[in-house]
Amino acid sequence: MSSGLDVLYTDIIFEHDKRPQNAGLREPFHAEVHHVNPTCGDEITLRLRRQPGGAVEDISYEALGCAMSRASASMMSELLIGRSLAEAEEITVAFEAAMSSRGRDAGDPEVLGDAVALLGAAKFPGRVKCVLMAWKAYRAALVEADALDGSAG
Amino acid sequence: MSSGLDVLYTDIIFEHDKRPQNAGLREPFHAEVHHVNPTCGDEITLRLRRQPGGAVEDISYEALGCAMSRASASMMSELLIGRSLAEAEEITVAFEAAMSSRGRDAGDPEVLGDAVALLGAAKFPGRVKCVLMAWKAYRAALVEADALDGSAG
Amino acid sequence: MTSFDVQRVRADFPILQRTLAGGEPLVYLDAGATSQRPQPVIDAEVAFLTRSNAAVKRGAHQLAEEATDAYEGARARMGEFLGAPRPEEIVFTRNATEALNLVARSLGDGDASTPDHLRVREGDEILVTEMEHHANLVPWQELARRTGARLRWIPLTDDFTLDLTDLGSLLTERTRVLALAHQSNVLGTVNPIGTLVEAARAVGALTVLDACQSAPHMPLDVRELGADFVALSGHKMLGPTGIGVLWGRYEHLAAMPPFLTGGSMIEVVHMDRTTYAEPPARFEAGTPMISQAIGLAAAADYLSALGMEAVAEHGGALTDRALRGLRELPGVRIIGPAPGPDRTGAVSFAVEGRHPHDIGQVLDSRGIAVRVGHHCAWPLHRRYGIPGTTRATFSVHTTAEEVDALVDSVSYALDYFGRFA
Amino acid sequence: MTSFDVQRVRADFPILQRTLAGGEPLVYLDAGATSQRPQPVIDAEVAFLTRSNAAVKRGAHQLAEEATDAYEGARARMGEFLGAPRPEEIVFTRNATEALNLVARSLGDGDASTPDHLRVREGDEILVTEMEHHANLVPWQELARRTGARLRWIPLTDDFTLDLTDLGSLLTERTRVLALAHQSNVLGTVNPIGTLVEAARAVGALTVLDACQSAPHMPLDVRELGADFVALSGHKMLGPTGIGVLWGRYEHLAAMPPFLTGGSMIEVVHMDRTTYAEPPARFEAGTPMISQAIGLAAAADYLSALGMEAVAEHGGALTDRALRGLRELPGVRIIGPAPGPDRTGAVSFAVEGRHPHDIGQVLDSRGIAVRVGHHCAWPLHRRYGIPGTTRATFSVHTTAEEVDALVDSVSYALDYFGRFA
Ligand SMILES: Cc1ncc(COP(=O)(O)O)c(C=O)c1O
Ligand SMILES: Cc1ncc(COP(=O)(O)O)c(C=O)c1O
Repeated sequence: MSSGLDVLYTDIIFEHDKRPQNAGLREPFHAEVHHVNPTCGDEITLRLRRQPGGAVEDISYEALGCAMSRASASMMSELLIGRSLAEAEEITVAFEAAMSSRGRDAGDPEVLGDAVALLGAAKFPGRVKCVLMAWKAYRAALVEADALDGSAG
Repeated sequence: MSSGLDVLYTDIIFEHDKRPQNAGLREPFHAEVHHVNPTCGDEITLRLRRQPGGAVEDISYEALGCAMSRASASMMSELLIGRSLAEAEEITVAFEAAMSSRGRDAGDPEVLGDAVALLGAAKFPGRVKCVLMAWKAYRAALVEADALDGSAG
Repeated sequence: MTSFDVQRVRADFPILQRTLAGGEPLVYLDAGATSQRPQPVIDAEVAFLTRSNAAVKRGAHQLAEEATDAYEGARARMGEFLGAPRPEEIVFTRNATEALNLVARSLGDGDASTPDHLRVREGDEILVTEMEHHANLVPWQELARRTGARLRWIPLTDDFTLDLTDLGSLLTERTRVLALAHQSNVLGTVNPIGTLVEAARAVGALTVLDACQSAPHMPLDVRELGADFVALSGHKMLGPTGIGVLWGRYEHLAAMPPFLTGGSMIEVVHMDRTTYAEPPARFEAGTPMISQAIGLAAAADYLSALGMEAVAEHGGALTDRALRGLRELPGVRIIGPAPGPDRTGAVSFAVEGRHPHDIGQVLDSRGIAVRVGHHCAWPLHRRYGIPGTTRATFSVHTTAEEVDALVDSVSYALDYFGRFA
Repeated sequence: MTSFDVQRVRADFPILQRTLAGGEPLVYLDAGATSQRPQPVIDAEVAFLTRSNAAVKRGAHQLAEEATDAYEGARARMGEFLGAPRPEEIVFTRNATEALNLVARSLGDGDASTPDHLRVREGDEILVTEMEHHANLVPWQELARRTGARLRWIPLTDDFTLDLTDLGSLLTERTRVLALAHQSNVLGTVNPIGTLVEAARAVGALTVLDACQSAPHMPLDVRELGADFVALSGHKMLGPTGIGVLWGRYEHLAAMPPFLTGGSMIEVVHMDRTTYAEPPARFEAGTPMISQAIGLAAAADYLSALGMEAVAEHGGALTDRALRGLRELPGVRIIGPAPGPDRTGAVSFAVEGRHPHDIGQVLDSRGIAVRVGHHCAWPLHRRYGIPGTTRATFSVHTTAEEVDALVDSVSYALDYFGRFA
């Protein structure tokens, strides 16, 4: 009866929900964005700091939302911090594609690490937005940081 | 096949349509109103002259519309001119009631004269408005004349 | 306790026969978002479409006459259902949201020829409440922005009712409009309309009532309510989507400027100027929602056949049962008043340390459809310091067993998430 | 001549089985007012209602997800049908009238944050045509009145086409909007959209196209048309009443202020301020016309299965046949261009000395349903010195025999009234 549930709520999701990685807003940062999910009222404030060479130096955030959305922010930050922009882009694209596949694309654990656990939500269209919010916020912060320093992304 | 038609278009209707009684706008008058039927664009301009004692001295008009609406204006003027306001009211009420009865009330020829011929339209809801336009214009002119001379109707 | 046979009612709702992905029966507790349609409502629309479908008020042919009769008959029926003195006071809109927008726009669009009490201008005030659905808040914010009027609101108490302590300073000679919900779609609270309408009238303000949630749940009579405008949605009272009703006092409607403009609402059109028809035509631009009006009238018939008093009793009993069950569960906080006569239809709650989305997901896995989030009443949720709630809403087909299944499943959800605590 | 089997198509329309009061079969030549619905459109709505009906974009439960998929699927389908680059460019409205009102209101509601080309202000000009349906005229009159802009219009020639002689002085740097019909609902004339869109773009004006009459009759591709906005009604293209479509370029929609406000179109709501969602959500306030959108998508599927090229050919052939038959009758004056490629779908005519209402009555007595009057295009009729016309319009189920019956019956009407002459 709750088989569908267990696809969604795995132990690793709850670990991240309880003990979110990289949570809290830190200085310095190059861009800060605030995103909301208008249907459920979830919110995230996310800050991005980049290295001069272009790598993701830090992602810090404050997330208000369901277990899935909070775990997603935590996993994303873990996955992207320290990556080159190109690597981060590759991961983000792969994650978004799998998340929008309605479960057809199971995701590559080599690329996505813990975040494959989030893909259980891909079969629940109502939850996809919860999971993607943090990733969209990262993208938006990237665009903003680019705009601020005038370098094309 | 055209039985329904012959209820509507009787010889007397066409007589009034071809040779409308009291048509043309005349002076003097106490009130003039202009009515339109917004769905079909039919129009009537109607003038009312009352006697000091309160009788309908003259109704003159210019009517643009279908055979039914033109015949109706003609018959109404014939019927009401020369009546006391009370008689005119009685006729108007009786006519409006029969016209809104969907054919259940066949109308009293003693009261309505030629205008009973108009009642064929009572079974055609789309045509009721055509027929009633002239009568509504008369009512409106009455209200306006009252308003102008300050005497309550 | 319920004077109609709920099992017989259930047989009228074809969707209740379906099962969900895991084979569970459907327990539909989301009627507050949109209700399900009984077969007679579906049949009424299909019968019209396969027999008399035509444009209304325009054609001179037989079908057009039948269609016009059916459409105007639906208007008359809705007038009766709401106790309207005249059928011409019923304006069909696309939903309650549009009905409320119509009033808000029209009150801002008047000119020198419009009576003062039907115009909102700079310096005027508009009063709403903190419990409003966005549909009865944002249009008033926009009216205030467009006109320079000031928007004020009646706050909420910790007991989930309107806080009328400062009503005297909120509702003043400057107030042109008081817009409020008859019943809150989150709290279930039924507001003291009589008192408020009287207070508004005393200062010369219009009252606009959002009856979306009360219309499906209790007998409504616009004369008794005493408001100037009442808005509701068809799809929340067993009728089709795409149709709502604005009831308004005829003398107001007759003096208000139009909102949507186009065909069928005109008197005379020239290239450079237009005059407008009398109500209700003035407010029904273009081809109306014909079959939907007919479906809505069939829904009113269906409810009337059950009897709105009986419907209200049924809803009240279910609400009590749900409240009594849920409030026993650890960590569950009911967002709404204690059981009582002025609270019905909706039961919303928050769970300590758990987001409503997660609770709703567990309920869904057991076939129980509820709504989670802010339910388009974001300020209300902010007022109580929560991002959202889980909300169960009831309809004529809801059984006591379904309410018990809800309580059980919330309990199950607490256990489910408890294992990770 | 028609590449689909009209008799098979007729079998899909249940209403065509009915007979009228005198036992006559129904000859429905009023599709231009509202079309009839084929069984697959009715079935699509009923299947949705009895299986997946729920509020869209709000619930986290299975039904809500199915309903959202169905509704957004309908949007995607309509996007495809119209050749829209993105499904988000499809906004569902209650009818074409509301779609046009949406654009006209929004263009008047902007503030300093709105791009100049999406704002109409004092001193600006709005250009329409003398053949417009009231739905594409009155909203622009009202916009002009509210903003102080000037309304101008392209006149008509004696040949029933747009008179473009003075276009250069009508369409200038001051023109912000050119709003016109793709096809006239009275004349049948198809306007030279390519030329006009280009001329409008050259002066920086937006083009708003009323495609109500063309959408059911010919292939439409918004990219080819090149306009900025296109409006149409579901009920004229075999779909439900209560639903219309506004297509708009995404970059415009994304920069325009909302029209109706309320639930589902917001981003964040506070008591005193609100921010709005991206399109299309920004323009779809409240619970949408869910089952109606699904019905409309089914109608698009039905038309696509016949093939819009074939549909256009069929309509063209019927139009030719009707014109050739009617113009032979004494005293009959065709109000519309001679047969040709840029004229289809509607055949309107006036009869010397006879009011259209009387003609329509005779046709009705023979089972032929046409429309009479000014067809919501009063200025057009005034231009040609007539109070109204009798109009026959065709659909995919119309046969050559029905067109012949129309011609015969008009001839009969001439005789019928002739006996009193
Ligand atoms: C050309 C044209 N524009 C607009 C409309 C208005 O459509 P609706 O009444 O569905 O809004 C119509 C139909 O009445 C039409 O024929
Ligand atoms: C109290 C209340 N007001 C207004 C609305 C808006 O109704 P609709 O979305 O049908 O316009 C709703 C439902 O969503 C509601 O519950």
